[in-house]
Amino acid sequence: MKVPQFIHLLGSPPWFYRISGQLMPVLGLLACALLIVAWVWGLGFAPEDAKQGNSYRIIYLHVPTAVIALAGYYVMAFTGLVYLVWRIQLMALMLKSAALIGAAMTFLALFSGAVWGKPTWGTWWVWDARITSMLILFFLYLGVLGIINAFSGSKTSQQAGVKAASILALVGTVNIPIIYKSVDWWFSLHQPATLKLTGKSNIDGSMLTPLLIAIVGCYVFYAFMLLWRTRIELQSSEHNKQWLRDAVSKK
Amino acid sequence: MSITRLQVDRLSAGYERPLFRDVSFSLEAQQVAHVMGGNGSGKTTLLNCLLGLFPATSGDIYWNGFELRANAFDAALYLGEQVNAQSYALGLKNALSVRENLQLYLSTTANALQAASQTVRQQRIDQVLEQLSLLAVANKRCEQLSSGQQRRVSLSKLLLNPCAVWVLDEPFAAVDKQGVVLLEGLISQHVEKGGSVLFTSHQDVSLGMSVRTVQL
Amino acid sequence: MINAPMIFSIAAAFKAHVKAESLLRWRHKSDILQPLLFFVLVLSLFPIAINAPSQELARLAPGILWVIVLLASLFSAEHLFRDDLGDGSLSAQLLSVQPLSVYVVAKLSVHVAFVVVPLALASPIMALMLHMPGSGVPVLILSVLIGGVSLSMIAAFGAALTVSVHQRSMLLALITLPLYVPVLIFASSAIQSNIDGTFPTMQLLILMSFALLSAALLPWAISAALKLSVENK
Amino acid sequence: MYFDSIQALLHMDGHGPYVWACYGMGALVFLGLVLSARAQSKRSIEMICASDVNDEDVQ
Repeated sequence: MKVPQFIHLLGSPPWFYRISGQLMPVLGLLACALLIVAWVWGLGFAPEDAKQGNSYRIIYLHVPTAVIALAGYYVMAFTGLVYLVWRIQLMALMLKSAALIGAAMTFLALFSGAVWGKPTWGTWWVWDARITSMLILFFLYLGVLGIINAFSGSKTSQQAGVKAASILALVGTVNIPIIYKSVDWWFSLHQPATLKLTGKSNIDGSMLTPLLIAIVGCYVFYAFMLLWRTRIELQSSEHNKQWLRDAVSKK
Repeated sequence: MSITRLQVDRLSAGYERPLFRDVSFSLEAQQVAHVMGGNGSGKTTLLNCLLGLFPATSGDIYWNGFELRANAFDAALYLGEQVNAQSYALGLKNALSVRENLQLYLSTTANALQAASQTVRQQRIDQVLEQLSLLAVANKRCEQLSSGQQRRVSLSKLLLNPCAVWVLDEPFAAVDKQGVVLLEGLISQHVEKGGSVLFTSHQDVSLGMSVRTVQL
Repeated sequence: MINAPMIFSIAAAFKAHVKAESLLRWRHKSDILQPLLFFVLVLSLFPIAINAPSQELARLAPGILWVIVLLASLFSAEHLFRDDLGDGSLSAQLLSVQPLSVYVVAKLSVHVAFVVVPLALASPIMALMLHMPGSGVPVLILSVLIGGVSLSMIAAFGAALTVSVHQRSMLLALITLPLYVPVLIFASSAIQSNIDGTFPTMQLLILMSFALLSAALLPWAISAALKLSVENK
Repeated sequence: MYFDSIQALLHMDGHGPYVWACYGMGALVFLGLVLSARAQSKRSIEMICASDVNDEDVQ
């Protein structure tokens, strides 16, 4: 099969190492700046929500992490697909990284959702569609991590593990929409429309701007961490290669 | 002119450390190759690589001139991968009888008997069992047989499915003297008919014919 | 002899696999009873633990029954490919010209016949023990039969991924249970809806579509996972 | 600033503990990711310097 040009470049670890080394400082600083601006703005300067009061300020953590949790799953599945089709080692390393960061983001989305529920609904946990799907997404991430972890013997075994994790991630990709739709339908049967944490409420512009900044900031942070962790995986898997030694000693 | 059945170029494979490096050899029609090496030298891994069951680190494998593709041939037959000191994975189902095992084998591989009627296949199975003096235990379950008999049951697959290259892993282990003679006879018959044999063994084997040695 | 024409028939291979697999299952009859025994055991814990009036139990029954069906299908699938990996027959399947999915589908058809069907047949008795209204029983049987196909496929997928791993039980549950969720939802909803008086055409059709979807897509994923497991052995 | 004082910012009309707990956990996870990556990066660079170059099994 003909390999597209950019994927061909991704197949070259030295190229990735060089480019990611140049990108990382930019992304890191940008993420830092965006997140600090968004959260200081959201916590200290945005107005109070009329219905929910100040507890709504959790939105600036909850929504970006939830968005990244889902997007990160698709990133992971995509790297898995590319790995299965073109056998590019770098994609295997990226999949491992994406699984870990994605799981961390999903955990944050779950945690903030639960804590947000307490002042809003008076309970720590509500079985609504979004939060339940997020929990299942968390389990899917853990499954991928578990598989990678279980195949942690020789290099051959690790490669088999990443392939297994890729297959699981792809099967999960088909399942996520089905799971979300099923859970949504199921819980809407017997629950009256409750106050939704997030949704198409007429959110004020002064609240929206910091939210958008936070989402962009989280995306940049995700990209930064993904590159960084992939670099680390690359360093440990190719630790005896000359080009890597040259690259490290140059600094 | 001889036909090259199997060509191996600079094949390396292993786990953290390579088990073997840059192994090259070829196997032609009417040839027997003996893969030699001590315990843990990667004999079984080499066979697994050749058949596409284990990924090689580097190198090329060609079967009949075509690059290896896993899952794409019945040209080779594989026998008795060693699991530990005593047991071999012979590809037999313990709870099935000898005959049932062979019927399953016949139906799930490509062979000349696929289109034949039930009776013809049955006759062929009986014929092979007789040749290997297994007819008396044909209806016994494999778990009730001695390990030598089990080996012979797995050998009978070679006769049922006449493919060109036999790939045998440690065929002389756990076989009695009579079995060794039997196997030697089978191999020489196969070679006479134009077949090739690749086998592993940790000991010297004298087959009474020219054997090419591949040292690991 | 050596150059005799090679013929291969997928239908014959499928039939041979089904026959061999059924014989193997039949000769280990105690394994057939295991999921049923598990079903009864876990079920009897619920009334003891909940200690509620019978109408309360009846209300919970569809959910309880289906959770136990999930667990029973999970545990019965755990060893689905273990013997085949150990005795070398899985490698032999990989070396054959047949697509591995022929073997997978044959094996799973037998699994459905020997695990799902007995569970479905036993479920009315279990429903009785939980005082579930009789009107839910036909749909219960139907939902176990249809949903069981998806469950077997999903559990086999998990089993294929983890067959070469040592500590596999927890990992298998972690992989499999999240994927079970849609089946669980529509199955218990179907029973509930029939008890409430409307025949759950929609739910049963959705369960059917899950069964078809998993039967169409998962054998491919299972085969790929099995190849990896052979490499990792 | 929207709030009159630091006290008010921390208290947030009674919602403070929830909001701050979330952001505390957020900071913990974000920093945890960064710090663990830094530690691992250091370790793997040490490993690169310590190990022998072996370009033979380049694929």
